[in-house]
Amino acid sequence: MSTFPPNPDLVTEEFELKMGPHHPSTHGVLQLSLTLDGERVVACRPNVGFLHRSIEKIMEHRTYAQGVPLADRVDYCSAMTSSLAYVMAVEKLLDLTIPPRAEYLRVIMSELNRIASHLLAYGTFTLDLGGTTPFLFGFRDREKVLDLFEETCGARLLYNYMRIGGVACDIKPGFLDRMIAFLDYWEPLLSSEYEAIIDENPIFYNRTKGVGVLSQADALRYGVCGPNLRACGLNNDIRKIEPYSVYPELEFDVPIRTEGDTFARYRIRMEELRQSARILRQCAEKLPKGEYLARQPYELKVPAGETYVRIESSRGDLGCYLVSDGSERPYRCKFRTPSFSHCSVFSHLFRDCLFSDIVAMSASFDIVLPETDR
Amino acid sequence: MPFSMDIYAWDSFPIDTLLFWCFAAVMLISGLCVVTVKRVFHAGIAMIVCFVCAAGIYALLGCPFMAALQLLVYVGAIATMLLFAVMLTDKMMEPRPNTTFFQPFMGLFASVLLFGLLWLTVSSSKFGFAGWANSTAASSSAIDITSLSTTNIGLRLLTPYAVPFELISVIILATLIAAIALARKEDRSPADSGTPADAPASPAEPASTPAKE
Amino acid sequence: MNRDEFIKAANQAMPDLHAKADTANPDAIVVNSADLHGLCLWMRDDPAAQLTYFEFVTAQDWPDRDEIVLVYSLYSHPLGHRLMVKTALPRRDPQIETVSDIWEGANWSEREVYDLFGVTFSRHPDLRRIMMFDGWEGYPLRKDYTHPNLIHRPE
Amino acid sequence: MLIALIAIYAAVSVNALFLIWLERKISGRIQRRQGPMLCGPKMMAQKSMWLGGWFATACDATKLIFKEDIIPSKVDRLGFILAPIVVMLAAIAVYVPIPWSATSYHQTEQVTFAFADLNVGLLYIVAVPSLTVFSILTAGWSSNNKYSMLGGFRSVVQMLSYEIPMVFALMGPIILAGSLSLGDIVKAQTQGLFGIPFLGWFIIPSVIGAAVYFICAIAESNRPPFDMPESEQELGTGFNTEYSGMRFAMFYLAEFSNAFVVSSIFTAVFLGGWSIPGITPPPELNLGFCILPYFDLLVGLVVFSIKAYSVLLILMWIRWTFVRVRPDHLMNFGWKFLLPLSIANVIVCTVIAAVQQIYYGGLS
Repeated sequence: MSTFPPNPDLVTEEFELKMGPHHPSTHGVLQLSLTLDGERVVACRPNVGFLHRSIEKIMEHRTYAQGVPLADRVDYCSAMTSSLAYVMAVEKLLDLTIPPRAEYLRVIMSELNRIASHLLAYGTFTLDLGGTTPFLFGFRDREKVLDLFEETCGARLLYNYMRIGGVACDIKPGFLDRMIAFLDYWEPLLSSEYEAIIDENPIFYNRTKGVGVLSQADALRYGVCGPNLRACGLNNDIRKIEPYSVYPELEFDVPIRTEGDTFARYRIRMEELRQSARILRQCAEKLPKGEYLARQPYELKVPAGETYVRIESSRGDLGCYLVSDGSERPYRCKFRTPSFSHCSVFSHLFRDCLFSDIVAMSASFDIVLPETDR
Repeated sequence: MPFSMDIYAWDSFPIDTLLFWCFAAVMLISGLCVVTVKRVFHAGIAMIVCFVCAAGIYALLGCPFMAALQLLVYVGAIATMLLFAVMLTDKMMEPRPNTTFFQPFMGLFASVLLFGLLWLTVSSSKFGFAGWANSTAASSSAIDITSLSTTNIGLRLLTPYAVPFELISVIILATLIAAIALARKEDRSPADSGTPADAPASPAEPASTPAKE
Repeated sequence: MNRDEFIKAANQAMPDLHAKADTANPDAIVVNSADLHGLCLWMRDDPAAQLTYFEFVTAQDWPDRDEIVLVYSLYSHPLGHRLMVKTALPRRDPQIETVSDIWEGANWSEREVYDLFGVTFSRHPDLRRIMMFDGWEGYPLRKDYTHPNLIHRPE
Repeated sequence: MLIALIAIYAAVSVNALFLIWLERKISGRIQRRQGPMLCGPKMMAQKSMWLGGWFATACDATKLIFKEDIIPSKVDRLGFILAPIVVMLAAIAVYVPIPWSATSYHQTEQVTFAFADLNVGLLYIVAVPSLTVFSILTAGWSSNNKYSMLGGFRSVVQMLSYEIPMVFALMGPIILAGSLSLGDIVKAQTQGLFGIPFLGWFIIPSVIGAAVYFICAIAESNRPPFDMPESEQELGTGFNTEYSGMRFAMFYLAEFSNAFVVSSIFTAVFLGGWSIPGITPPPELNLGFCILPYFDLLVGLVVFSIKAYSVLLILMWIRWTFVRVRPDHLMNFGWKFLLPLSIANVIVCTVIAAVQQIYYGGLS
């Protein structure tokens, strides 16, 4: 018990601060209404829905083939993986097997997209902590990945590259060597530049170690997935536990850490970058010849039925629940997105911490608002 | 011809008398503002302007040590603390109560009394006008300028006035401890004393039942 | 455990459940809405099921059959299997008990279903619209939803 | 007298403009990109990265001058207008006692070339930043928005709690030199330590003091990694969120002139201002066809600015590599680590000064 009785007339009044939706560090349009007691955060209530484009409603009025560009926009930071989930759901309903070359091209593109998205996450995470130099490192190399995308599918952010039955177009002749050249240039940089400037930095340690610790039970209760759950010590990489497309033929390992704090999440993403590079190198060798698209009729009629397909996008397990009633338009299409559940963890996690911790923790979860609001 | 920066062209233009008058004028006006201005925050700013002008006059009187000290102690610490207090309580204070009828007279009476007292002390003590700080023609006067230099102040502090100097440091220590004791939050339960900021022991209300806005 | 073992185990655990297999969805079971809450508790706590991971809840609007079908999807990391539970609710005033006390992840998903389909979840801690602003009337994802600036494709 | 005042203003603002350009070039270089390259003559840009775009800050300054000065309606007008003026005043007032150079040594009566070599130089330098504390507080409070208020409080807390270790760190050289005036401190550094002529610089006897002062100086001038008050990511440039146009330019120039002041004080107090150990430049240099007057002043000025800019480069280098410190770490670090260290430094310096006094006949 403290020897000094609390001072009755020293009444401190908490004040409400709305952080967002227009705020430099909320990664899009998320509003956190914080009740602050001076510098300390007492409670936080995230409000979402500012970027709700009702993609699911529009999909109900579009044919299956027109749904692919819409699925891209569910998560524009890794558009390949979100359209991949939709396309695989449709193929599962049609139970259509696609040519092996298309499978490999899909894996190459989604792994490249994972690298681009993790570089974005690395940049914004360190920028939110105040380090502007790593941010520029991340974006400089992300440009090189986007050039590879632009060369194949003509776009840098929303690719519209997946098709029901394969991929939109084959890769240019010199694509693989350019990709390998990029990997050779970029992989040593990971340790020599990216981690060198940040990892041994004591200020970075103090700001991230033991901040925003999420226990595995809480994470499961809130439906956290992807790197954030692997940081709590659970292997939930769908490419391993529910292997889809050609992942069984590629060997790579899944980084797992048990602390569950901001630093662990950051480390997991850096390791995943290395694993993606490894996968890309194997795909470059094993890419078979042959067809890249099993062409489907434009007015495709999918037999009635429901299916739920889950893939490992860069932010977690992205699922597409598709209901069709036999017509050429999906009856109901629901995207289960990782950022939606990550956002719901914020109200549980941002309690009794400092204002500047909020920025660090929300950046470490790498949430992206288009996914949350769909 | 050794170049010497010493001799400014002080005497050709009575710059220091001009400076003195404007310092004094600004000081008087800001002093008045402190009392009359509506918002407390503006009164705080006026008070700071008053302190800065006082520091200016000290500098002109040839005692830069006092001027720097004045700036450091008054403007840096006391005024900032006062502004802090004003800022933190500004919302809670209801608008300025209208002063009742006979308050201005009380004020006038008190100020006249104070002025009389000041006049007595000033006129009874002997002042020799020692000329402005840097003017070379330092006429012989009751108080010679060099006695006010920093080294003399330092020496006097530690030799003849050593005892009060130590006493002051003890008092300051006491006030420091009292301030820390006052500012502590409610009783800190020993469990969470490790948290970075001393969080109150009050159970945090569950975030999922927010107050209806 | 695949779907049929789930049905046998569920019917065994709760005699008056009468869980049936769903026709359209290969790994979904159909339950009537009254005893959904009991089933969810059993699914999370039963050592054979251990469905501790709540993925999502969504709804399908069938105006011709005049019912809204709720779909719960649950997954179990330790055992690696998934189960989907479907219940039917009347279209006029769909009402069901919340499961957010079993899994906190359901809190936001149920708010989304409430916002887009109009299904009210009783005893939900913070049932507000999540996507639309609070003053929005109507439930967008219902099939018969019309809005002044909603343009339908010319047939 | 007035010309001296105008000279200070001109020198400070031009210097601040140059510093902004230098900062952007250095940050570019650290981030493996070129800094501003477009504003400025094309052919110089082609020659080398460092020559390109040296018009950039001039363009920024003119742009900011012509930008509209918006004063939001619900703002406390007096405080809002007063704050940038006082910040600029304090930033320029600190330049007064800095000893740029001095007449050559063998003269009996050595005169330091400074704007005004006060005999309370260091105390003045510690006193004037308290004006910036006041103005940041008023800026934060009077712009009447929660973020700038938070930024204002954070900056006051940070500056106050780093002023005390800074003062203690400066205590070391004062004891060694025996006087507060910066000119005397630099003169004391020209004599050697313990009889060895080359160890004159005060960074050698009070190393701890130099380190502590450097850290506190970064915190005092609100530069990263201590830039909690205007951290873009959290508070949206903290206290100067509501400012625009010329007022924002004032805050910006004040920050950079503060950085230069801090590094020049570090050179004056710890790196032996204008003195090159061992070499004393002659008063006039006759180049055969003409006599270069005040040559020693010139040499002193050049040496001083080389040292000051090198310290500044370190400041910039630190700015672009470190992550921001959390406020409570800031406080713990300041109070529990820097303060005891600086007090220890005072003890060490008194011991050295005593030894110096007894065996080697004193410094001054």
